[in-house]
Amino acid sequence: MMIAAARHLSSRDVCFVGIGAPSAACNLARLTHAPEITLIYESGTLDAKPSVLPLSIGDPELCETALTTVSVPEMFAYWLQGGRITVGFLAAAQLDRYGNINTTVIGPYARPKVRLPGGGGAPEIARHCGQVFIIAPHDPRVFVPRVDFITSFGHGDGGDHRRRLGFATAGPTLIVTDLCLMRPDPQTKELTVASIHPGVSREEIAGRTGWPVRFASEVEETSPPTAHELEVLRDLQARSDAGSTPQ
Amino acid sequence: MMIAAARHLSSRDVCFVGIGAPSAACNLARLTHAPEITLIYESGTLDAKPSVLPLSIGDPELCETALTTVSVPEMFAYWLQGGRITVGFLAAAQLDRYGNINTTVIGPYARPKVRLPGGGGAPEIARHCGQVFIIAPHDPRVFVPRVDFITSFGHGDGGDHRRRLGFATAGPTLIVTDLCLMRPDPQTKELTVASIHPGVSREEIAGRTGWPVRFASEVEETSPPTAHELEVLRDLQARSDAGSTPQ
Amino acid sequence: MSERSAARRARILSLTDAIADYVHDGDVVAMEGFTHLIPFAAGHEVIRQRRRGLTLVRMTPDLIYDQLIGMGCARKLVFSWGGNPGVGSLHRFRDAVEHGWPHPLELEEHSHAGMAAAYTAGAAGLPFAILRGYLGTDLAHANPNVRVISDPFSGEQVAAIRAHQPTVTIIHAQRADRAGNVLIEGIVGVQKEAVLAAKRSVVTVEEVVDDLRPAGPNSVVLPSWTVDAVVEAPGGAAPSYAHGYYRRDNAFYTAWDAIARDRETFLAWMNEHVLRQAGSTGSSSTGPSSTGSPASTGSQTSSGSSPEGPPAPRTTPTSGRRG
Amino acid sequence: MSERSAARRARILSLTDAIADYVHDGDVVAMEGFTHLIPFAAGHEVIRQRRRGLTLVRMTPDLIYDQLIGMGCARKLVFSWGGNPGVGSLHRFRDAVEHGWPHPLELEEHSHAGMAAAYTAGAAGLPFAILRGYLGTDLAHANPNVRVISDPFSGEQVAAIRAHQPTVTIIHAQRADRAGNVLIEGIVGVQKEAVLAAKRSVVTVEEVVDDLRPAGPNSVVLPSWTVDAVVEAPGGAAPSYAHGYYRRDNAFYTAWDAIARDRETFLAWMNEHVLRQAGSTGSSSTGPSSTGSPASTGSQTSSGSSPEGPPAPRTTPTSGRRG
Repeated sequence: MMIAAARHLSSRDVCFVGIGAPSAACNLARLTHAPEITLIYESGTLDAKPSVLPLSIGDPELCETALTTVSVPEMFAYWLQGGRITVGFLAAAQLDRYGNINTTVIGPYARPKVRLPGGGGAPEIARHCGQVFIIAPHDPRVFVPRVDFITSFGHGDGGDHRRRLGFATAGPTLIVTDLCLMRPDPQTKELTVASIHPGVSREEIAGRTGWPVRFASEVEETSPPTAHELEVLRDLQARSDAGSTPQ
Repeated sequence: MMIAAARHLSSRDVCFVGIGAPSAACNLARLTHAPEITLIYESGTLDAKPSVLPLSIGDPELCETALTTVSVPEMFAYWLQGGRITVGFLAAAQLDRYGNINTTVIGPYARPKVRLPGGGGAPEIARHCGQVFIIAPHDPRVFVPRVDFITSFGHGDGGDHRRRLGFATAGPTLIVTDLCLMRPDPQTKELTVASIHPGVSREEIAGRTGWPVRFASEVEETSPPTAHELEVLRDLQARSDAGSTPQ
Repeated sequence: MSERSAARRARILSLTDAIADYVHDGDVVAMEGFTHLIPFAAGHEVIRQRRRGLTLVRMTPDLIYDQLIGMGCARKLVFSWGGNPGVGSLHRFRDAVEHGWPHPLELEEHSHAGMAAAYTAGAAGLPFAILRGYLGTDLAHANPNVRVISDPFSGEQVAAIRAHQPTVTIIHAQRADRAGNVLIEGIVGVQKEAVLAAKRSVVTVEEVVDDLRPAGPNSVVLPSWTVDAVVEAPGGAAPSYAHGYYRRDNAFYTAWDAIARDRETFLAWMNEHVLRQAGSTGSSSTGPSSTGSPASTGSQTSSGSSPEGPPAPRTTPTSGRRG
Repeated sequence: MSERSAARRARILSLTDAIADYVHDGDVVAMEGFTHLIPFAAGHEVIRQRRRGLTLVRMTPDLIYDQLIGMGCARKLVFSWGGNPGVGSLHRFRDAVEHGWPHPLELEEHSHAGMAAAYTAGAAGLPFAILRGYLGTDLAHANPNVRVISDPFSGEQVAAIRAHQPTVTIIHAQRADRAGNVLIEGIVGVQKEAVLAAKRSVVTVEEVVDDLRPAGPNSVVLPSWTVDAVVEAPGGAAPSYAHGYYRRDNAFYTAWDAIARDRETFLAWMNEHVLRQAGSTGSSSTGPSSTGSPASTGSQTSSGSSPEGPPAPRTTPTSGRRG
């Protein structure tokens, strides 16, 4: 998933990076085909160049390798809301067919079955980044027809819903799962399978998606990871595991 | 005027300082009876301790001797509007009987006879500082019945006008002129002579005030400058004149 | 903010005295530090002094609020992301929300941008903040302190958020000087705004020094007259980190998942590692304090009895974290 | 702010090319620097390139806008304090407002707090800013970009100010690195906000270096991808000052009073010290440039003809300065 996401980044991107898969994908891109990519972590570090993958968004590695560090209010006001970020990454506990994300509750808000962590930076990442990449496991509990709570607005009810709310940004443009890549249909904005990973069947994808999933008219096969991509990713993860040992 | 103003400051004050007489008064207080006084210049310097009097509010002397320097938006938002300043100083091109200040225009705004510099920090100093000291030459062109333009709100139409607008601060509490000290009447808020400088007559004050000026029931005589006050002030000004020579 | 209209100077106090003097039952308490400089030592002292009915405010509740909630100090939580960063759930937070243990927990939920804006408004003496956010999300409906207003020039709709004005803000910083001026370096987070928005503030520091300088390029200085109490509490941010002093104890964050998952395990751990520790240092997160002064414990901390609550099933793990 | 949705990198250009490429007739131009780092060299190049119809935005117009106004570049001024700091009036500004010479000058007048808030809103992508201000003053009536709105929670009235969104912001900074990242140290003013609020930006610097670090504790870094052009212009803030490089030329500020008081004296001075100077350096305020490249002058600066205007009486001095 990280490698597939990394391939969609370029040196011209300014990425708002979360911890975990997004951080791995962005740093993989930086260490392979996008050396000039700009990474921003919501803790306030601009142009961070970590050599190990941070466990939290506020790890000292980020601040020490950054061009500069700004306060959290400034990060959200001047940098994110200011419209300076080209790509934001989000995870999802639930994701619906129009790319709306729930990370707040499973069940009703007042009496939740499962209380999830909540929105954090996600609601405004979803609104203000030029486009949003979503990384999620392809599981029917995640890919649901309708989310229990809209934490982060994707394409709403589909179509031109974002435009009608006055949002100038594209919203979710790429969903990376362990089975495939999905993209919103240009008209309806329904998430549609665009590329299938090697060895995965259409039936498997359909079976693990909570709505009758559609496939693009021309579906590609995702190219397998190259030896170089795998090597860089393994190196990065090895350094990170070493670095996160208690000291 | 500077010495009289300095005497009304204490070590517990946090002063928002302008250049000229206010800066001299505050630093005189700091170097005599109020060593712990906190001086803030609107260019962003907190706890500045200049050894020479700056010619402009942004002189490097201020930044170099300050505890820290903040941005101009932060200064006006967190520090002034945040209600952290106990005393602000203002000058006036026109000052009316209720302490309203004009530094914008003489004549009508659209076709001014004299275009003055404008408000700068003054409108919010007048609103947000715990109290305001005004330093002005006692001249009938300055002490006018009604200002041509309210740049900075003093006591408005008098009485409880500030309260009615929701202002929690005291507004102008002391006016220092070359002839006397004035204070607002506790009820009407009309500026009233509270202390007369040595050798000055009531007639002279009345003749140089543009409205029928009132005297407090008990008018004091301002104590003359002490030798120590004069010496400190002369030292400060001598160092400043030397420092402002082109280099 | 008339309480601030005369200059004050920070007092340098013991942790026990600072919490006793400035944190009271029912207060709105903000403890900030965005992954960095989280004021664990002070939070532990609040637990030891058995404060109750607190409204806890914090962008990322993290382990410290998990502990305060689990120990029954909180009535309400104002927050934007309640997970264990990089690990998963905060089980005590979940147990309080899902099962009301040890008390029901009222929630006021924001996004990070909304929390940051609310602190900024509080610091700036404004009654509310505006931001382009919340529109289209269910957060706007779940939080009565979020409204929609119109730009008077264009008519565009923007969100208005009521300002945060905590009764007391508690933060941890690297250093203070003897006059009580405070220095924060590294990732500076929202601490300046949280302190300036509050009526009172307590700052624990790694060390009290003669001279704050030289400060690095990313630094924040809080003048003494914006702070009520400064407490020397070396290690007071552990298991989070203090830039220039010690690193984040990632292993402890991972271990917390198992400790906090079960009520009894949690209570036993808190009893051993927090309640029995002295109040004058902060290095109590992973073992007995080596520098604490046992003598300072007695007056404020009646030892032992754990918060009561109904038995409940173990909560289930969740995939709902975001990076 | 969709123009910023793809990353750009600053280009390192000559002053002549930077102004030619990024400042056009009719633009809304902000030149910031609060008493410190005032971009005189760039302002002089705008004068040499004879831009017309500009809306000039700046908290404290200072001598640089006195010069631009007197040379006929401005249609409108957006400002909060138009004096010569510590000296008195800006005579060219007054002559334009009082007598329409060389052109009538439309005014949009704020307080400092209002200007700072309007830049902040622009930088934050908000359509307007709110502040507790203007209430009770005549400024609120004189400026259509100030409105009163109500706090949706308490009903309290606050001022709303339309955001500043300059077409181009020009600032001077101490250093840039070769990638175009910019460093400002000392009194940092409102430059970060002014750059981030603008569609385009030009930064002149004392020097272009290999490595920006180490920066002092009061520093602002603007990443290369927030800036369009970086220009090496040593001395480019004179006669204001550049912290760490040179001091303020207080004598020149005092001397300007006599130079600017009379139209002919002013025009003669500008002709000698600005129009005839090269565009590639900034050290032209008090005498001929010693480092300029005459070869770079020709294409953009047709020499000589001074702005025309009706004769008018000498303006009178005023006591209306505030400290």
